[in-house]
Amino acid sequence: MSGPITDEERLLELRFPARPDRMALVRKSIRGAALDYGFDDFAIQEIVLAISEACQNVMRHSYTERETGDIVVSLSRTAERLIIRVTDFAPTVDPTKIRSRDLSDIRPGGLGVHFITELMETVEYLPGPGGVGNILLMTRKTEVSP
Amino acid sequence: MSGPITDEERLLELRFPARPDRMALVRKSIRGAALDYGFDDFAIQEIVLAISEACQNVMRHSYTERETGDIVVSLSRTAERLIIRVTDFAPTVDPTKIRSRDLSDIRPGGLGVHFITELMETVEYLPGPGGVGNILLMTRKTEVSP
Amino acid sequence: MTEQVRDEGGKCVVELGGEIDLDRAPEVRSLLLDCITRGRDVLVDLSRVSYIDSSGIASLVEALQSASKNGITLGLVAISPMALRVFELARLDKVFTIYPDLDAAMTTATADQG
Amino acid sequence: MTEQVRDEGGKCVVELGGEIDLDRAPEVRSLLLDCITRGRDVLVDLSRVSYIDSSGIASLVEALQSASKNGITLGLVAISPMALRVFELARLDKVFTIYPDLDAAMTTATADQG
Ligand SMILES: Nc1ncnc2c1ncn2[C@@H]1O[C@H](COP(=O)(O)OP(=O)(O)O)[C@@H](O)[C@H]1O
Ligand SMILES: Nc1ncnc2c1ncn2[C@@H]1O[C@H](COP(=O)(O)OP(=O)(O)O)[C@@H](O)[C@H]1O
Repeated sequence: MSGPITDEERLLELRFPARPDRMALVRKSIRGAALDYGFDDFAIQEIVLAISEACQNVMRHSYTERETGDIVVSLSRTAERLIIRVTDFAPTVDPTKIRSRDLSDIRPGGLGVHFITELMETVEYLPGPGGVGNILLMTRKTEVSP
Repeated sequence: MSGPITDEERLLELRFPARPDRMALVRKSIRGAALDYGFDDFAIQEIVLAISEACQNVMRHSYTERETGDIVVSLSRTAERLIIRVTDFAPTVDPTKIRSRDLSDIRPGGLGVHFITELMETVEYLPGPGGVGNILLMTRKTEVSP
Repeated sequence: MTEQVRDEGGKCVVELGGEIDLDRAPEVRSLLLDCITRGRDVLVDLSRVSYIDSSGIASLVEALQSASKNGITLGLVAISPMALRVFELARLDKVFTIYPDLDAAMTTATADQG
Repeated sequence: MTEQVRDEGGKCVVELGGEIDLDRAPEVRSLLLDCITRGRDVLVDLSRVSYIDSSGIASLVEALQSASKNGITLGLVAISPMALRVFELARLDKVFTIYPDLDAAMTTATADQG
């Protein structure tokens, strides 16, 4: 992060079971919300992609099939940035383990973290409140004034 | 209600500050979600209207300017119904006070509760979990199979 | 922003747009009441309104009653099927005079006065 | 549901549609691998794909590598700007052969073999 977030204004939180078949619903909902916030189509697609990748990683790596739970996607803003938090309630993950791979090695998988860092301006993995769960905090500059 | 809800499957929850200027965002988000659920345009507009009216009433009657808080709109489904809960965290309201007026008396206001009961198949006002806040539970038959 | 007021055929035409909800109803209300004080008949063009709820309806009812007190008419123009549904739910679809388009509103309203 | 497989010009044309994500990638994967076992060159028509993410890309990479192991080609057809952006992000826009439309894919692919 380039600095602490001040003047943060909460917009909307989405909470849903960490299941792949919920993502289409979540994407449509986020598209709707991002549209209202004034992002253009291409930016909205990119924001939705980053959030989807973050949620997928929670489903595939934070939760297990036996121990699953909810995901919370929260959107807020400052004068200059859209702030996205993807929160899970899984055991705390070691952030140093979350790493992108060498992309010149062509093989299936291993793209999510790379996408997220490319699409967002700041990306930070944090432990959840009270040490429970994980928060992926991402921000992106707003192209337009809200 | 015509009976207890069984086999309820959670879809999505939206949480946001009880502020009028958040409703456009919330409506877009719900439209997106309802679209994914397979309702047609007209039904989506009706569902969105009922939810908006419920949220407005929370803003105008449950919370006060000095004591405001969040609203949670949760969507879930059974095989036959879409289930919507609009939850606030305000002091508990006496459900018998929530009443529609005589519509033949033409005057501004007093339409929200009437709209909600017309647009939904079942409508129930319940105290929130642990006696905190209020839940408006509404259900509507799904026209299409999900 | 999404509202426009203009004089046309001796009437005050108010074009509303977007979503008329609890957030925007107050500004719509004062815009309409302001028009009414000008003393000319008012036509409210709703063709660009994508959403209206009880708050928006309340502003229109208040304007209708104020117009009638001031001896002028207030008509609605080009209501979308969904907006019409909201007026029907409110049992107000017969209370307001509703014109399919601005042309019809101009002709009929003039004929009424002649 | 939103997928179609057909034979055209001696090739296996797979038309995908909708959103290819973690939920749908497994079915896309098996559909493509199934096509490849038929031994004909594969063209994947993405014109009706409105969304693709890393899971969808993974299915396509696996299919590409399986095709190449089986001595056949796999080309992508009619990618939307947004889907292309995802391939670019993945640094795979040069790894896949991408045709603007099915006509171009048929002509070029045949010319390659001639
Ligand atoms: N939410 C998460 N929880 C735990 N580990 C994660 C999470 N996200 C990513 N990782 C780790 O980072 C690695 C890279 O993730 P990614 O780039 O999305 O590729 P892939 O998930 O296909 O391996 C994963 O293999 C995993 O070890
Ligand atoms: N969420 C609520 N909390 C408390 N009272 C409510 C709530 N919703 C409705 N009411 C009561 O029911 C009445 C009718 O509501 P409504 O039909 O929406 O019209 P209006 O809000 O314009 O009065 C309100 O005046 C209020 O007294």
